[in-house]
Amino acid sequence: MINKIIETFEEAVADITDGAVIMIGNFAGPGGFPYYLIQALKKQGAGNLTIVANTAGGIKIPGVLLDFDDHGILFENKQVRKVIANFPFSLSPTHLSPAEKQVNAGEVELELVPQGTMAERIRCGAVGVPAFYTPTGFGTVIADGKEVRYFDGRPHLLEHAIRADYALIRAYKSDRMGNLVYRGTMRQFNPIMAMNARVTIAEVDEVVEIGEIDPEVVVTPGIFVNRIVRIKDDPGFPRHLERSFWVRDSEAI
Amino acid sequence: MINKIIETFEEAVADITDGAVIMIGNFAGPGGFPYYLIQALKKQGAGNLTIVANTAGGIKIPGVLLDFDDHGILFENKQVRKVIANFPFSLSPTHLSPAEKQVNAGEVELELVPQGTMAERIRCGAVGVPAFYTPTGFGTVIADGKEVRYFDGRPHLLEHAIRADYALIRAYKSDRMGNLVYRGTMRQFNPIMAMNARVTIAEVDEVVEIGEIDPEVVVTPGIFVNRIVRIKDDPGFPRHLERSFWVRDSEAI
Amino acid sequence: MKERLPREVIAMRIARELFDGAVVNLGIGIPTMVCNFIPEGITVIYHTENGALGFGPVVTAEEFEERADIDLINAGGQFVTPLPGMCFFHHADSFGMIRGGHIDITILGVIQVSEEGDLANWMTPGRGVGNIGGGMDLAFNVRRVIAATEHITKGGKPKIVKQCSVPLTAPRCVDLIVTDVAVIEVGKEGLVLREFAPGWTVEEIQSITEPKLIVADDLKEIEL
Amino acid sequence: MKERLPREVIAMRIARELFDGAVVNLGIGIPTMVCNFIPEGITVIYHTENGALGFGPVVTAEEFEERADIDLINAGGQFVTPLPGMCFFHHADSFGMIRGGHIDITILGVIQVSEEGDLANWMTPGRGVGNIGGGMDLAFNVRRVIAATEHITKGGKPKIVKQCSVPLTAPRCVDLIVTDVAVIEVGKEGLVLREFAPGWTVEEIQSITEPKLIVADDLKEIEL
Repeated sequence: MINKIIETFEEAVADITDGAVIMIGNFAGPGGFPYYLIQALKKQGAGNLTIVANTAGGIKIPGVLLDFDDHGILFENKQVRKVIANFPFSLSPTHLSPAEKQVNAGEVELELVPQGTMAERIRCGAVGVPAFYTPTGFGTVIADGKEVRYFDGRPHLLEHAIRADYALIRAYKSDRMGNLVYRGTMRQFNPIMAMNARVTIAEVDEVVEIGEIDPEVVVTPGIFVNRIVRIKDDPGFPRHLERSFWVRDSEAI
Repeated sequence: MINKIIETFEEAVADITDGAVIMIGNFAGPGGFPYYLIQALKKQGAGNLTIVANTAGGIKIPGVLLDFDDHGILFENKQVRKVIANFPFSLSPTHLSPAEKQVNAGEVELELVPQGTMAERIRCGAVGVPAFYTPTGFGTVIADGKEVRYFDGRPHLLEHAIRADYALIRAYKSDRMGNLVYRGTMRQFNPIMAMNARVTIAEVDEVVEIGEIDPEVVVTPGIFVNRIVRIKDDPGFPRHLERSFWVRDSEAI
Repeated sequence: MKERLPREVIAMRIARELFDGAVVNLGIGIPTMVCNFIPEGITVIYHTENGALGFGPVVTAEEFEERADIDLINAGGQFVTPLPGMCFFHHADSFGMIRGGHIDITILGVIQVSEEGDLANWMTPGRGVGNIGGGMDLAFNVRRVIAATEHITKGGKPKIVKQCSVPLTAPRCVDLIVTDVAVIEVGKEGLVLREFAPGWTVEEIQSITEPKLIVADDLKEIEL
Repeated sequence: MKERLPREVIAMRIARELFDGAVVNLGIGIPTMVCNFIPEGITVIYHTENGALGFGPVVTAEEFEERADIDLINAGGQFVTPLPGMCFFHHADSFGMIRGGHIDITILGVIQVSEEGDLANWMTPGRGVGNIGGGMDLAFNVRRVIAATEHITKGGKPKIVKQCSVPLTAPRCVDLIVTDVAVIEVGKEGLVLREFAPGWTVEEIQSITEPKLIVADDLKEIEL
């Protein structure tokens, strides 16, 4: 019987070794972010990590973004060697993130990537395409050192797939086979990271029986997911799980 | 108000011109195939077409595949100049399709493509990636004339995006904005063709009110769809629309 | 110097560029305000990088307790509201829409914009670092790029320049520049001054604009 | 010559290669039969190119009227049945699974298979045309490729050859060959004869196999 449910977050991340490449579902706040898995990874202590995520974590902008412990804690804890991100810096020059300080000090290597190129590099890594051409970045700093090729008279850059050892992702519901559904904008990078990594570990709100998820609605097929941990304690972010985003009547707004 | 519903199939295909590149949702039978749009395109008569589809149509294997009028009728009607397909020939050497006869006679050009490469070329055309590398085909006839490049010591071929003027697709339900859901294996090439074409025309079983489709369930966002026509007459293929494929209880099988 | 238009009025003017059924991606800052000024009877479909189309207005401070949900946010991290007809998708599909040319209009903020439509809006001058985010993909690939900006910097320097002195977001991408004193089209021959803020003369606008402006035959006061 | 195993027994032997949780894609012909012989207690997840995972058995002739539905078919166009835990996706995602190495095992039919594991199974000899379909993607990209075939052609010629004389599906892709007289592993040094059908000697098998077979130290009779 296929059963990918793991009891504890600690167990789920126990085998992550020093030097691993880790993708983290992350976008502008705690939505779709694997909060408890990151806490567990900090506690577990693996070092010399390469992190692939939208931000480099720890971006605190009082009054704009919710202040919570994201993957910035891995930088604080000196577990990171390199970060591949598109939005690595705080918007405020007076609230530098741990990552920014470490990048400035030369302690952490930063690979800065346009967001869409990052998404496609992750997808390509997932689907066996080692490299592709994209128009984005020609004539900017992003083009430095990259092969340029013209298609239909337009310049394009050659971009390479990224592959991860682990993806730490966040979803809404799972069954024991690992079929995942998300909720609203929780998806962001999570489904493509799940497809990419050698080992995908998902943190979910609910574990349901096989067959409880409509097959038309599955976003991440279970074959991409290796371990599932259910969240036991609500970390207290603004959410209304009792309410779906499905608005049937336009007058209801 | 956005309203993409068109009353008749004739109207929906009226502006297709000679020489157009047309993608058609198609896979091993009538499931997910835009039956009425193809009938309308035959009647409309545009010629010199390039067809992009899984098969070249008209593959009749008595007792194995359902015998029905697919896009083979466009070949019969001499409307096709070129076909890009991965499964263009009948399995039976005694039941040649119209396309096979025309390819053999040099009347129609055939571009034979591995199925996965075809799917990715269609997706790339949809998402602004002009070309990508794939391992599939190196050391076979598919590699003839193609650029070879090694990534991680493994040879890959450069493959180019395909772009279409029109996609004739099949879906299950639509709202007037063109948000589409499918049913079972009806999806096949339909969602990626919908994303690709300059003009996407969908043939659907049901048109529902805005808001009747759960936002988590939409497979093809409405922005990819230009015209929707509802099927009025059931063409009589085996289907059980009253029954979903959602099996909740494993004992029910 | 004459009075300059408030940021809301820049947004109001840009809203007039939208059309029924337009698929629009709004950058952070002035662009976000545009959605408050959509003309009656027009349906605009908003796209956000993090994977939603067709969502509704930002949750207001009063609604926060009741409606804010971390699982429904826009690219700026703001809580937004659901609408009938919306849908969700992942990041590769989201940027597939952008790169594939399926977004009609994007409205982006500006650090500098050049005579040829080069846009620089990501590298914070002085700090030496910056976030590229999704702006580069938008600037390169969206059919129509509208730059929303104050005409000059807080220090009084032109933001519309002959050549950008800070790292580019994308070369030759901007189609229209809407500022607090003018509406300028990026044409093949150069920048065309199309509209001016009430009370401003061509000479006054030219004096705070580095490249030479071409004056449109039908130059007029900004209409809202 | 001795009796050769029926096609069902080839399928039965291949079924033993599957493991709990294996993600498997079955080609048309003998491969399709494999699903009828999965050992008790093992869950195999079937993948079909046209966008489904985890579906159930083919609809039988008796069930046709009641269950056949054109919206639930496998890659061979056969009507299949739903199972709890299955899911659907589009063709690019489907072949993303294949190309990305997410399918554990594929079982493919054979026209010829070479000493080095080259597979030819698409171009019909004599007819000069053929359907590539999804077979090339499977042969190139699936982790473990099992070739299911009669040992010789109807005309009595070896199908296991030194070099394929018909166009390849993929070079050096086959890991295991299961025929009606033998189980042969494609090893680094060449083809290793691991198992033989009841009554067959090594010499007899070699006599209908073009390349020289290496005999495994633990050579044994096929177990089912």
